[in-house]
Amino acid sequence: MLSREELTNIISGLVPGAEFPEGKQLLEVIVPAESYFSLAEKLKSDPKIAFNYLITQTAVDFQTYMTVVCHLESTEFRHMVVLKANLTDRENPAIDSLTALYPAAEYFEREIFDLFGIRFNNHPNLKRLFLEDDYGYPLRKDFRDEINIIER
Amino acid sequence: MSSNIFDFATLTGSVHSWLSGMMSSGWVIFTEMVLVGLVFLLMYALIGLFLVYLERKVCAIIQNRVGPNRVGKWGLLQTIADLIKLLLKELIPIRKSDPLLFNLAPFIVIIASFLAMAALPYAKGLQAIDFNIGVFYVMAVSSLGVVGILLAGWSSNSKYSLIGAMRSGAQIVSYELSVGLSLLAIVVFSGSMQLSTIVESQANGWWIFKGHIPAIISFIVFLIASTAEINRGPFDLAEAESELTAGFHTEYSGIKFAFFFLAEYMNMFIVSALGATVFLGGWMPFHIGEWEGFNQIMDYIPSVVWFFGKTFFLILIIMWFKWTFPRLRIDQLLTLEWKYLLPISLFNIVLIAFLVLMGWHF
Amino acid sequence: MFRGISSLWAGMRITGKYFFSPRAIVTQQYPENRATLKMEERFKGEVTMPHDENNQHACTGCGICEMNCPNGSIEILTDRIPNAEGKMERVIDKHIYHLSMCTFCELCIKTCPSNALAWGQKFEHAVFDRSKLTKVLNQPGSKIRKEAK
Amino acid sequence: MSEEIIKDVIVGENEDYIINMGPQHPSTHGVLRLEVCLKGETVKYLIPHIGYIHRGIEKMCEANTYQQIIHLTDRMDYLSAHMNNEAVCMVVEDAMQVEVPERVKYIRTILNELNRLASHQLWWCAFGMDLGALTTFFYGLRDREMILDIFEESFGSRLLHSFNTPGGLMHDVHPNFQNRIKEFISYFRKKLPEYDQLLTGNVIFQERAKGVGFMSKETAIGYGVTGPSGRGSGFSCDIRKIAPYGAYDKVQFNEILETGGDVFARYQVRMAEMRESLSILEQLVDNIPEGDFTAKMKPIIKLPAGEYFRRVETARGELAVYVVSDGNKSPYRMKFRTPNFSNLFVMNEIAAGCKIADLIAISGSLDLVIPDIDR
Repeated sequence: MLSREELTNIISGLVPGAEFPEGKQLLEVIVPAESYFSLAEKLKSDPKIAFNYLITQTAVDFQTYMTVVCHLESTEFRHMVVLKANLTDRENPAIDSLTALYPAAEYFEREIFDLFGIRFNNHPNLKRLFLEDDYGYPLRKDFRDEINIIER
Repeated sequence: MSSNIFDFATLTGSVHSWLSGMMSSGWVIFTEMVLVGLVFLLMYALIGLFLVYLERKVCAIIQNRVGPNRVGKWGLLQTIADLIKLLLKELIPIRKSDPLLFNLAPFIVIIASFLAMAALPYAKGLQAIDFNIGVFYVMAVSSLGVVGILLAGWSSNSKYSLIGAMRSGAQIVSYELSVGLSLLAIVVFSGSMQLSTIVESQANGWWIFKGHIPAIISFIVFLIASTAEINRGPFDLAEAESELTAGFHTEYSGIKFAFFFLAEYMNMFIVSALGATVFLGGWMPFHIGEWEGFNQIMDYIPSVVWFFGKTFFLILIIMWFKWTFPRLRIDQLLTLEWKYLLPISLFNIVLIAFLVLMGWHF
Repeated sequence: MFRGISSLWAGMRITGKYFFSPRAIVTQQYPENRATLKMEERFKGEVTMPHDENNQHACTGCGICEMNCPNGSIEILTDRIPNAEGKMERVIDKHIYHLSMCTFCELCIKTCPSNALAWGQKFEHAVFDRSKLTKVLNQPGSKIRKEAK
Repeated sequence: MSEEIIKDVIVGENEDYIINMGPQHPSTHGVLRLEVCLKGETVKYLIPHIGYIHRGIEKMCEANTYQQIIHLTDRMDYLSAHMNNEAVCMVVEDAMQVEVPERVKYIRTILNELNRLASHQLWWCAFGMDLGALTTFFYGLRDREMILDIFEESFGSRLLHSFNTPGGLMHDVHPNFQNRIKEFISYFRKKLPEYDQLLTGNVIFQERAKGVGFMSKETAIGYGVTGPSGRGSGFSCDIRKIAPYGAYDKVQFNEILETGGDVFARYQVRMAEMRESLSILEQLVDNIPEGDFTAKMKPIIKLPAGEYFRRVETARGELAVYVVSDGNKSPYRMKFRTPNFSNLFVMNEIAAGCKIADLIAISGSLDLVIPDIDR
């Protein structure tokens, strides 16, 4: 198990432009959307860190931008990292898919697409998972459903 | 034979002579046929209803439950209530099904089980037709049922039904062989295919005791194969409810479903009765060699009680199987038949032929 | 193969054992045993408002239970009546409880500052009309219990 | 007529025989639809369709306070309701930096293990029933009833007991609690061998389970299959060991690992976990320390702005809760990583090429709870 500083040093050498916000519960890496896939690939393939287990992948809508969040763990060393990428384009957000690296990502990404409307490039089967095709994206903060959601 | 106090031949003979005194011989035959038909119809319904009740009670007790207990004393009228409910239910027509075959299938299944009942010896002198090829006849007509099952599965235009029917076809066709060969073992022993002769040959001891180990082997093979042939657990693949919802009768409702249901239970009765007749001496009482006093007491129990006692003993064993074992997979089912049961029973036949030739059986 | 047969026999012994021991039956014959049926004291049947012998309850109508209920199954209608000194005082008119929406999370009972609510033991709630599941918890004519000062 | 039937049965031109297992099917244990493509009896591929009972719990959380969220988590994986509650409670406690009393930790751990036992018993009986051994269903439920009675006595409800609250428990446990657990342990220790004799040792069952639905360790990690299903493939994923919470660091227990990767290995893991749970219960039940049943919490909980993440081990695998708070009394975004969601989607990978009957065995061995997938 590597300490937080060691991990930070290794990861910062992997891709340019990675930020490491301070004061978080877990080690976080914020990368530009372009280098999101390449960092994930390196995180998985680097034998020193070997983040081979995608715990969960989700997204958060921060009104002005959306963030894709991946929690990665190494089953060998038991350290965790949170991989984040910010998407500023709310109209047509898109990011690379991690399905090629982690098969589990296929359905996590379909769920994110379903609930947030974030498109994943190179996804093998990007269809909505729960909802109908013409439904809105309910986990976005600007989603309004007058019939079913009663505001308190 | 000393046990002629409960001979039904006297009863049937007196009915025959009474009828002959009233009408011409052609009419007598006709009236007797109608009478026998009515008696069988009544018996069929009663045994079927009772078996359904018995099954529910047995499985309930095995599973630490109470079972039916609301309708009538100990729930005895429950199956009758169910029957009324089934009669009143809507017969749902299936879109794009073949209506003729769809409606015909339950009747084929139920007629097949009906026909087999005719040849069974229920008690001393109580047998509708005593064919000289009785074993062969029962085997033949009881395997007609598979035609009905295949038709039901195919014509109901449902994918689950089709898979269930195909499974059932493969299963029954294969297990027919083992049932036949295991019955053949006793035919070789007794030298006759006539059911009454087979029963008579067991007056001094049942074949399962007289026939050494080969008879026991063929009895076990018969028990397994006949359980498979009547589509009961652990061989109930044709209607495996966790896989195919209900298999070939998924799409049936109301009385047509009831026919399948009843036929299944009657088939269970028929194979048990056949097994009891062939292996356990039919209506013959239990005798032990030289114990005259003991044999006398056994003779006082009516032959019809012996027959039904043995049959229900076998039925209970079959039920016990069903409520204990998990279900087999289709390839394992066929492996069991073709790789184990069939070679064993073929070898067993050779062994029995040798035994009989040497005269080593009792 | 022999091991296989003995394993089958082991299973049949278990079921056979239970077949011959009907004492092991565990079924509860529910409608018949209603008289002897004893519910646990903490059983969550429905939310009730206990009233004492003077038809008094402890609810002040503060609305905390309404606020804490996650599904909006509680509605409180308050009234203003003049008290002894002539001032208008807020009292409860109706404490409406929608049993059909309740998820039995216990938050209303837990957060009530005056312990006015409690669990009831009744669990047979089946009715023909959904509107019958909307209950008024305070009994007609009931008053708030005045603490001895 | 007959051509019409055949044309209707055979879908498409490539002669794929597609059957829809579900949404109402006896062996999917809920409203799940599996689109299964068959060749004869062999499964070519299958596509799971979910969302029939999606309730939007994550969206509902955004409008509820943290105390109110607890009762929503009950309804995700209803068979491990207690663990789900605890996950949310622990996230809140972490964020507020509240130290819960030792007594609470012990009781929560005991309840976790009881809940795990109840869940595994239900799995055992449903699994037996999937394979056609109908009697297992009643024996399992009979024994589960004792646990549910313990729950009912202490929490007032049997299945969805929102007994945890941020900072502790709703009430103290019932005075009979310890005695009844001891009674249950001695009873269930006698009944567990019966489970083995009835099903585990049965040659038909072993034939059905061994070598079926093989899942390699890489597949398990790649798809994120956790819990007993993952541990059956040798994927060491027991959060109770990796990051001990509650009183798990005070008890001796083993992480059950099997390397078989087939249905039988997953079965063995769960059976062994039942024994392990019993031994954990035995170690804890007499040592519950005295103390408060809840820590001091403010009536309105406001999490400091930030992100919090916590994992617990439920009966089916790893439940992770990810909370983004903006400092208000309800979360800004709450994400539940539910174990069954990941466990379901490995099915296409491991079920391809097996028979329909094996498909049932596989879905039974993964122990799916559909509301947990749909949330």
